[in-house]
Amino acid sequence: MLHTVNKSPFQNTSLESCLRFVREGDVILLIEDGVVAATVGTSKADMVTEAMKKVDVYALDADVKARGLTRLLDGIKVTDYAGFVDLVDQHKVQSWL
Amino acid sequence: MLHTVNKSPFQNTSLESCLRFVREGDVILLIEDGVVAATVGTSKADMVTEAMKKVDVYALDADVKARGLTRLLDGIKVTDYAGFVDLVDQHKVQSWL
Amino acid sequence: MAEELRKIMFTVRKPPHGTIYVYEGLEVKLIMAAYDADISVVFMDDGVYALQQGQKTGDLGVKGFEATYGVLVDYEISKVFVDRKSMEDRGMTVDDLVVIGEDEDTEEDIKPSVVDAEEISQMMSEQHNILCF
Amino acid sequence: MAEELRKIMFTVRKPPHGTIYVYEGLEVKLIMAAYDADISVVFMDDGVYALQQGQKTGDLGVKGFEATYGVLVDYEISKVFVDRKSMEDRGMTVDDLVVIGEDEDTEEDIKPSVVDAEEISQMMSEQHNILCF
Amino acid sequence: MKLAVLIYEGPYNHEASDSAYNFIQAARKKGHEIEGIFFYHDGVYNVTKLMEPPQDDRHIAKRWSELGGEGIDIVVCIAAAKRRGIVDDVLVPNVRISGLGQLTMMAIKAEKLVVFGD
Amino acid sequence: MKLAVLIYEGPYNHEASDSAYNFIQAARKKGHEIEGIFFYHDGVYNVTKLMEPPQDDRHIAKRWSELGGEGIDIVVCIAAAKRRGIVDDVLVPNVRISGLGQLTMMAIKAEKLVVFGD
Repeated sequence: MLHTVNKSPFQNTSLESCLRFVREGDVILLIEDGVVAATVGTSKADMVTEAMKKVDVYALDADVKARGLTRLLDGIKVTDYAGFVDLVDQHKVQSWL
Repeated sequence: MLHTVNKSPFQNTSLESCLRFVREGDVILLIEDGVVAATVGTSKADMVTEAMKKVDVYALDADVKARGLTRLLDGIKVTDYAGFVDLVDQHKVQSWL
Repeated sequence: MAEELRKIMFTVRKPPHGTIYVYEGLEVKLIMAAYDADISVVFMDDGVYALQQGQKTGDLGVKGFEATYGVLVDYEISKVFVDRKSMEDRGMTVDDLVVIGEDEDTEEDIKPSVVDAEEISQMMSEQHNILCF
Repeated sequence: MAEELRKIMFTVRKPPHGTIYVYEGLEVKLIMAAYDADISVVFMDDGVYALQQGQKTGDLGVKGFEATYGVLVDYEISKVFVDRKSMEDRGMTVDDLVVIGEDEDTEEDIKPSVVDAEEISQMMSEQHNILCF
Repeated sequence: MKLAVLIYEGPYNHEASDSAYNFIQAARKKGHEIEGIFFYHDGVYNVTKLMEPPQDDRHIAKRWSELGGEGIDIVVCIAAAKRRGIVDDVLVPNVRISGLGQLTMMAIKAEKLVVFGD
Repeated sequence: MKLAVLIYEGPYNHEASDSAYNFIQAARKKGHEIEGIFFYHDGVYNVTKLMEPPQDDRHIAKRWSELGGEGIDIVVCIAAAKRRGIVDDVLVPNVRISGLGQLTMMAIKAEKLVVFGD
């Protein structure tokens, strides 16, 4: 499964909810405001680092750049819209709006 | 100050943020999806009960009824739109959208 | 066609009334039920509030839609699930939930089925497509 | 008129780009600055991301607005505050913040002032009205 | 008191519009003066006459138009409206499109300002 | 793969519309087929020809119309559109208003469905 998350984990619990349902081999893609979850030194960094032991976590490059984020957690995979399309091609999709 | 909160605390952190800024004598009014914070037995009940030691917490009746909520925390004051108007009349207002 | 029915899942995660997502989402389910598809609906997170009994929207001046849940089974939408932890976190029990139909044989009320996260994850992985509301 | 200037505060709590709230909120500040009012702006919660340096929105295909923050002081909006805890929770420091103007005398860069919750509460209580974005 | 009300979200989609309407009606019943109602962000969609809700549902644009007809100043932000396709031709009667200066005046002149949005 | 894309939020107000557009363009560049684009909830506002964004900004309705002109089926939900004031008269070319049956067909026929919204 590909899980897309588009909300900030500081404001919204959708990433947390998503994490209750991901399984080994699933992939999470952070888009829109969701990309802030990928940064270092935050109060949510441990949660994301822990999640990366189980699943791949991607962040959409265009959204990361738009927010001026430069310090991403080790293990975060940065991808572009083409990569987003490939992820959709490879997995079933659940959008955690 | 009157603080209006219109989001579910299970989904959104706006009530939590609001609680960092309330002061003795302030009032919180839960409206729209925010009223679910007023119910018993939830994972956020302690937070709301704790807050009520410091400030009055109101819930808007029309929104409580619309959601079929019947078991409210001890201390929650239920009010209608007329009461909402009175609260605005008595306080400065911050809307925690 | 001998082709297998497509499995389509609806996930409902937003609370009702604050936005129209849940209500317009319900309209999609009712329409889709008329097509050949294997539909399931999962209420999780604040979506469980959509299933709370006794919603009275009169004082808001808006139409309610709780009654529509009562005919889901009549519309042949009988695979209706609720995430157990979402209910527990919100202090809700099965008693709070609306009835979604009646068993044809026993005439007993049918309620949504309470399931755990693992079961939902398993179902998700078996879908053709998932729509979220 | 000898009347005292009205104090108007803007609270910015949403993250930029995901929705237009922050951007259209900025438009309000710039207009309001032309009127006789005592304006202050407080960035808190995800609103602090609005002040992050180096936002490049080109790949999204949308206009950015980071540069506009650089002229806030020129528009005589110099009471610009950031909630300390919101920054810390997000791993941000003052170094991350955009410059909002230049000191006329010293020519030094001016940055938003980092303040604690109590100070923000106090300021809130002194306002005539508060607009939130 | 003199009240100003800001509405940030579109009709039907978000409860903000209904909350604001119910709040304003309660305030008027208590004899408070409405300094103005200002539609911003997606709020501008509240006053298009093209909306056609189901017959058994409330007609949100008509409700606002009626308030305007009773003398309440209802203003739609021009910048927000333009990018969203709300133009003079589609407005219900008794509301007007104007600039953010109007919002500023409301914020200054009204004793209390309440914001409804997401 | 055959892709269907659902868009739930209005233009400019929410990033959903931009995310969807960028995603669709990337998919087409890779040679994937777009089974259809469906606008629901406030998404219906994406295709009004009345919008007039600032000249240096993207014109969201025009972008969708161009995709429609290139043969992609772009459908606006009639029920959602009616209550929000999106009618045939204000549509940009190359998009059509239809029922939720169209969404159903997309969900069944497309191999993958992606939802963009709030």
